[in-house]
Amino acid sequence: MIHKTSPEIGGMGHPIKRKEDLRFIQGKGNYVDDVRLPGMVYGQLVRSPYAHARIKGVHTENAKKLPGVLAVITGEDLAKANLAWMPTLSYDKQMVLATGKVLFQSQEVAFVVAEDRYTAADAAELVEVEYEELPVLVDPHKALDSGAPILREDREQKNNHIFHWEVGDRQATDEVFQKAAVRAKVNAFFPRCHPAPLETCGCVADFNRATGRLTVYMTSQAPHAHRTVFALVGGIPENNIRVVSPDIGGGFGNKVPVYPGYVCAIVASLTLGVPVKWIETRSENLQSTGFARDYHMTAEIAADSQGKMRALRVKTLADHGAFNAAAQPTKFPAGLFSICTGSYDFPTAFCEVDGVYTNKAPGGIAYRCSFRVTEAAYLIERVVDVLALELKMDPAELRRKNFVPAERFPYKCALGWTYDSGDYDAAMKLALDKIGYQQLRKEQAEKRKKGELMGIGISSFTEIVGAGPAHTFDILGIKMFDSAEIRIHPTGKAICRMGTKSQGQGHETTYAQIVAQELGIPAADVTVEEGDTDTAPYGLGTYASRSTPTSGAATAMAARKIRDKAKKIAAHLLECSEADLEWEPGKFYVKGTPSKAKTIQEIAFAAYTNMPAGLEAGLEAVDYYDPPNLTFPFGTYICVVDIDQGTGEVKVRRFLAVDDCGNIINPMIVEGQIHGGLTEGLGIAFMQQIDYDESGNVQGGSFMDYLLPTAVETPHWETDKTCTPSPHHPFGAKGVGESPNVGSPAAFVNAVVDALSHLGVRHIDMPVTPWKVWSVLKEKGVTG
Amino acid sequence: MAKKQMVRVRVNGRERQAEVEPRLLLVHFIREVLQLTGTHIGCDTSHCGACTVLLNGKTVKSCTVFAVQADGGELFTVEGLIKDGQLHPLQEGFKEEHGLQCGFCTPGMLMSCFSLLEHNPNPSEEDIRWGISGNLCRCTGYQNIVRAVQFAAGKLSHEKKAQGALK
Amino acid sequence: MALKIEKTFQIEEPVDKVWAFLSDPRKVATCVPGAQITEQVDEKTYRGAISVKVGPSVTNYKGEVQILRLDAQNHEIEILGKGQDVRGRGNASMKMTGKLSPLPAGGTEVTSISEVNVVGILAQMGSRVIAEVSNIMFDAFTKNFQERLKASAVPGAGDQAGVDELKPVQATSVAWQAAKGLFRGSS
Amino acid sequence: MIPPSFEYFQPSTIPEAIALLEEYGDEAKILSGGQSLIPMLKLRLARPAYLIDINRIAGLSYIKEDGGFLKIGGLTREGELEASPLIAAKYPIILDTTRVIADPQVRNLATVGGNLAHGDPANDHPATMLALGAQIVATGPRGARTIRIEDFFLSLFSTALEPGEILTEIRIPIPPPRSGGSYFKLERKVGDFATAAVAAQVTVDDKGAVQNVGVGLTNVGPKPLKAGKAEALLRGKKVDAALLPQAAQLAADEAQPSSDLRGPAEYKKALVKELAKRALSRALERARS
Repeated sequence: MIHKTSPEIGGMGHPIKRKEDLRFIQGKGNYVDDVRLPGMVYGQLVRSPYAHARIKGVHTENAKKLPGVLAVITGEDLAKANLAWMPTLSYDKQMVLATGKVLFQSQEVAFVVAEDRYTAADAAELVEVEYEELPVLVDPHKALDSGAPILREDREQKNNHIFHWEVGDRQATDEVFQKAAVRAKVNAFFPRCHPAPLETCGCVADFNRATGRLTVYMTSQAPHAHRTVFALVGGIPENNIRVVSPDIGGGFGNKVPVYPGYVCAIVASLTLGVPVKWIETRSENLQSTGFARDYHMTAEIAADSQGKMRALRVKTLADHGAFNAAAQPTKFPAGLFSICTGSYDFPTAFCEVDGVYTNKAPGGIAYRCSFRVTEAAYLIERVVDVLALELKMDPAELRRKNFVPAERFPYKCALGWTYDSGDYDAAMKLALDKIGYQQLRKEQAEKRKKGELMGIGISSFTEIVGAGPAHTFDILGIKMFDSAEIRIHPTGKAICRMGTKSQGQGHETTYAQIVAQELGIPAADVTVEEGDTDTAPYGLGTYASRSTPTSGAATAMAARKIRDKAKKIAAHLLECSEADLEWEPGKFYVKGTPSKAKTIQEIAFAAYTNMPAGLEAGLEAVDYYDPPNLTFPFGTYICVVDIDQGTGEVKVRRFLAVDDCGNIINPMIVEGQIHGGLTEGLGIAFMQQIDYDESGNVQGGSFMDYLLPTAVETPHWETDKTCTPSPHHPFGAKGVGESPNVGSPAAFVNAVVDALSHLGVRHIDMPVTPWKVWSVLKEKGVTG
Repeated sequence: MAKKQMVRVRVNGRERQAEVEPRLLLVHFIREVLQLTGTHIGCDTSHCGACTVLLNGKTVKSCTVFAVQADGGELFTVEGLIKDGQLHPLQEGFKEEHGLQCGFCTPGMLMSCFSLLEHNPNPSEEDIRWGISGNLCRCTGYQNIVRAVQFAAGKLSHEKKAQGALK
Repeated sequence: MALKIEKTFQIEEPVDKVWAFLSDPRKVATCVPGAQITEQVDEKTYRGAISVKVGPSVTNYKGEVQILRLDAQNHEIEILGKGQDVRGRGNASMKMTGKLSPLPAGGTEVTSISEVNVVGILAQMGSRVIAEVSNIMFDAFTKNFQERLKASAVPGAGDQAGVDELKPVQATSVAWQAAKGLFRGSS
Repeated sequence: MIPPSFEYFQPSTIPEAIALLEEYGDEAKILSGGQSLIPMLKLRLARPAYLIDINRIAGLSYIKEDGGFLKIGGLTREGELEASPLIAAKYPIILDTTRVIADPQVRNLATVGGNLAHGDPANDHPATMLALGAQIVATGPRGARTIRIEDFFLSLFSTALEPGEILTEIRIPIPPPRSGGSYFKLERKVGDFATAAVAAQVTVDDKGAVQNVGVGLTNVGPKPLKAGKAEALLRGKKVDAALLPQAAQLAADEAQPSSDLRGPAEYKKALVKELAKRALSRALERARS
C-alpha cells in the first residue's frame, strides 16, 4: 500500500515543481561545454570524406607548424600505445582513429589539439590524408552477396555477417502458418535515425601529472560504466579515474557509448598534461555517433478465420554500420526485439535477426527505447493492422479480441518473457471512449463518400523496460543492477546519490519524492546528486527507462533500511519496544497513542546525538537493487489524420495517448515525458532519417536535412492514463520515458495507411513524407 | 590571423569590451569572452535556436552573427532576465508549467518567448508556436512551453493592470 | 551522389575532325569550365586540375584524366576524370562515354552519357543543387566544344589558341554553386 | 563550426563600400543579413579574404510608397516587412512570402536585398518579385541603374549585378485597385527551403476579367522562374473552374525541377500545379474583395 503524503512532504503522486529548474531557467546549468579549467586546450577531429577507402598516408607537418597547435594525433600514434582500437559494448571493436582504412564517411582519422577552438579548426584543415577509394557497401541486403567488398579485414571471419540470433519455435510456427486460414504480412523498414539531443557529445579530459589522477567531465548517461571502460582500455587504475557527468542536455541513448573523441581527448591530456576539451559539432554528432534502428523487418501473422491470432513469424536484417557498436545488454545482439509479440496472446512465435556490416556510421543505440523495443512495437502494431484489413475487421476489435487478458498476468509469452502486469483492454477502452472512436469511424465513412482522406491509427503497445535482472542482463559482464545511497543529516535533511544519471528526466525531483514517500522527509529537504563516480555508488546509468525500475527501487530499499534503523532509535526515544510502533510518513508513533510520536527529524538528530547503546551512529544506507524482473508498461494511442490530396501532406488532427506505467511518482513529469516522446515519435514517423546515397554520402547529416519537428509541426497532445502497478517493484512503478516514442510511430503510420486502405494501400515506410503519400495517391489514380 | 578589433557592447545593462578576431562568432564572444554560459550552441547550421539572444532588442541566433557586428550595440541574454532577485514571469512560467526538461534549449527559448511577449502580450497558442518556431526542443514536445508562455502572459498583464490601478 | 546526364547535340563540322578533337583530352579539357591538363603521364593518362575562382571562393580539384576506351573505327570514347578537393574534403568524378555519328548533311551528331559522382561535404550538404550545377557545367561544356571546333575551322586559329585563351571560370564551379545554395534566407 | 579568417570592413557609405568592392574584387564578399553567408563560412564552403559589412550604411532600410512605386531598401530586414502596416494593408503577397522565410530570429537579420542578390532559386522573394514585376536598383561605381526583375536572375546563383555593384533598392509598381496576390509554399518543416512555391499577383477589371497577372515559381529550376505561359493564358479572361487548372498546368509545364531529398521532379511539377491553383485563387479572391 502506498501511504498518501501531504503536499508539504511531496511523496509519490504529487505534481511538485522540479528542483533542478531554478538553475536552468537562469542560464546557470553546468553543461560540459561550460566546464572551463585553467590551462585548458581544445581538440578537433579530422574526419574522412569517404565511406570506404584505404589510408595511404596522414601528413601532419603543416598542421603542426601552425602557431598555437600543440599536437596532432593519428591512428598510427595510437597504435603504438595499443589504443588505435577500442572495444564496443557489443563484443566488437571500433577504431578510435583510423589505421589502414576508413569504413564510413566522417570516420575519425586524426585529432588536432590547439590552444583555442579557432586554431584547432584551422589546423584540422591542414592535416592531409591520402586515400585510395574502395568499393562502397551501403545496401545491407547486398552485404552477404559473394561479390560484396569485405569491410572488416581485421576479423578472422571473411564476410560481412555479424550475428544470427533467433528465439522461439521455428518448426511449430511454420506448421501453424501452413495450416492457417488467414495470413497477414508486412515488410517494414524502420529507417536509420538519430536521437539528436540538443546538446552534442563532448568532454573535458584533465590528467593531473602531479597526482596521476584523470578526471573526465563528459556527456555520459552511464558514468560508472565509462570509468570502468577507461580503466580497462587505458590501463589506468580505476581509483585514479573520476568521471563526472555534469548537466546533460538530453541523451535519448546517444550518450551511452564511448566515442573516439572522448578517448582522443584523454590521450591528449595524458600526453600534454593539460585539460583538453573536445565538443562535437552537430554535423559530427549526426554523422558519426550512435544512430538507432536501421532494421529491415518482415512480420507475418497466422490467424483463424475469426481473427484469433495463432502464430507470429519475424525475420529481420539489421544494418549495424561499420562496427557493431550497439549499446545493449551483451547477451542480446538484437536487444529486447523479441518483445515483438506485443500485447497479443500468440500461442506460438518465432523471431530471427541477422546483423551485417555496411559502410555507415556505427551504432545501434537504444534511441529513447529499451533496446530494439521500438522496432518491435512498430512491427507488431503495423502487421496487426494489415491483418485487420485481411480480415475486414475493425483494428480496435481485432486487438481487443487478441489481447493478453488481464487475469492471465503474470503472463509468459511465446518468446519467453514473463510480463509482470497489464490490463490492455482497460487502456484501449478508455482511449476509444475518450477520442470518440465510433463517431470518428462514421465521419471517416462520410468523408470517403465525398472523396476526402481521413485516417484513424491505433497502437496498443507493450514495452519491456528496466533491465536487469542481473542473472540475464549485463553490459560487458557488469550486471545490470543499480544503486542508491541515502544519508540523513542530523537536522533531518538528506542527500542521496544514485548510479543513474538524469538527462532531463527530473531525477533530482523524483528521487527526492521517493525518499519523501518512504521517510516522510519533505522532498524539498532532499538533495539528489548523480554523475560523479567519486561520490555516487556504482551503477549502470540511465537509458532503457531503467532509472525508476532500478535506482528508484534502490532508493526505496535504502530508505526502508534507514526506516528500520530509525525505528530502533524511535523505540529508544519513546521508551517502548519496536513492536509497539506504527509508521506514517514522517513519524513513528506508539500504537493507539498517536500523540506519543517521534518525527523522522527528531530521530535523525538522535542518530547523531542520542543513539541507543549498541547501535552505531549515523543514519544512512546504500542499496544495490537487482530487479526480479523487467517491468512492462503499456498503453493505447490513437491518432487521427487528414490528408491533403493535392500535396500529399498529412495533418495530425488529434492524438490521444493513454499510458499505463503503474504507480506514478510525479504526474507532471510523466506527462512531460509523454509529450516529448510523442514529438520524437512524430519526427521519426514523418521527418527524421539518416540516409546514405550509393557512394556512402550521409544524407541528413545536419539539421538542414535531418528534420526535427518545431512547435509548428507538433500537434497538441492529449493524454490520459490507467494504472496497473508492477507487482514486483517496491512501489509498483514501471518505466515510462520511452513509451511514447515506442508506441507512437505505429499510431502515426497506421493512421496514414488507414486513410488510404480503401485504395488498397497496406503499408508506407517511414518517414511518411508528403511526396511518398502523393506518389501512392498517384499510383492509385487519386491525384496527379 | 586577421587584425583584432575592439568590440564594445552593453550586456544585460553592463558595459563590456574586448579585442577580438573579426571571425569570432557572437555566441563564442558571449560564452567564452564574457563567460556568460547560459547561451548554448546546439547546431552548426542556424537551425536550433539554442544560441538565441537579443541584439539591439531583436532576437538573433548568435551563432550566425559576428561579434564585431554587435559593436556599439546592446545584448540581452538569459542571465539578464532575473531582476533584483525576482524571476521574470517567463522563468516562473517555465518552472510552474514544466516547460523544460534537460534545460539546454531553455535559455534560447526564453529569449524568443521574451521577444514574442514584447510584441504580442496576449498571444494565441498558434502565435506562440510560430513565435518559437526558430527554437528546437527535444524534450518537452513544446506543449508545456506554450503553457509557460500563457502563464507569463497572464501574469504580465495582471501586473500591468495592477500598475495601472496604482497610478 | 551519383547522377547521369545524357546529351545529344549536333555540330556542322565533319565527323573526322570532331573525332580528332574529342579523342585528345588536352583539347577536350579546354571545353570544361576551369579545367586544365597539366601533364601527360602516359599514352592514356593525363594529370590535370580544375581551379575555380568565384568571388572569394577558390576551389581546387587535382586529379587525373584517363582514356578508358578509344574506338576510332566507331568513333567512341570513354573517359574517366577524377579530381580530389585539395583541402581533402571529398572528390568528384565523371565517366563520360561519347559517340560520334556522321549526319547525312555532313555534320556530326555527338551523343554523350556522363556519370557524375560527388563524394564528401558537397554531396552531404549540397545535394539540392548538384544536379543543377552539373547540368550548367555540361551546357557550358557543350557550348565551348562547339565554339572551339568552329574556331579551329578558321584558318590561323589553331586548337592551341583555345588552350591559351582559357578564361577564368564563370560562376559555375560545382563547389561554389553547391556551396552557395546551402542556406536559406539572404546573404 | 568555425569560420576561416578574413579581413573585415564596415563602410558607412555606399561609395566606400563600392570602393572596397572594386579594390578587392573577387576576394571580397558583401555581408548583409549574413543568414546565408555566415553558415557557409562556418562550414568553410566559402572563404572570402575580405568581408564588407554594409550593415552600418545608413539609409538603406525603408519601406515606402513613392513616385508610383513601393520602394524597399536593400537592407530592409524580413522582420521589418513582416511588421510593416503598409505591407500588411496593401501587399499581402509580400507578407505571405516573408512570413515563410526561415524563422523569426533569421528574419530579424535577413535582408530582402540579400534574399534577391543571392540568386538562389530556392529563396522566396524572387518568385514574388517576378509576380509583382519589380525592378532592382543596383548601385555601382558609375551610379545607380535599374534592372527589370525578369532580367535579373541569370542562372543558378548568378544575377545581373556587376562586380562592384550593390543591390540598394527594390521597386514594385503600386498595384492598381482590384489587385491581389498571394504566395503558397510547401516546405518540409518551418525554416526549410520550399519543396516548391508559387507566387501569384493579379489585377482584375471592373467586370472581373484578368487585366494583369504575374506568376513566379520557387525552387523548381536553375533560377527563379516566371510562368509566362500561364500568365498569357489568363490575361484578359475571366477565371473560372475550368481555366484555373489549365493555367496551373501551364505553370507546372514551365517548371524544370530536379529530384532531390525534397522529392522527385514529377512530384514537384504536380506541386507547382496544385500550389498555382491555390495561389491564383487566393490572389483573385483578394483582388475582388
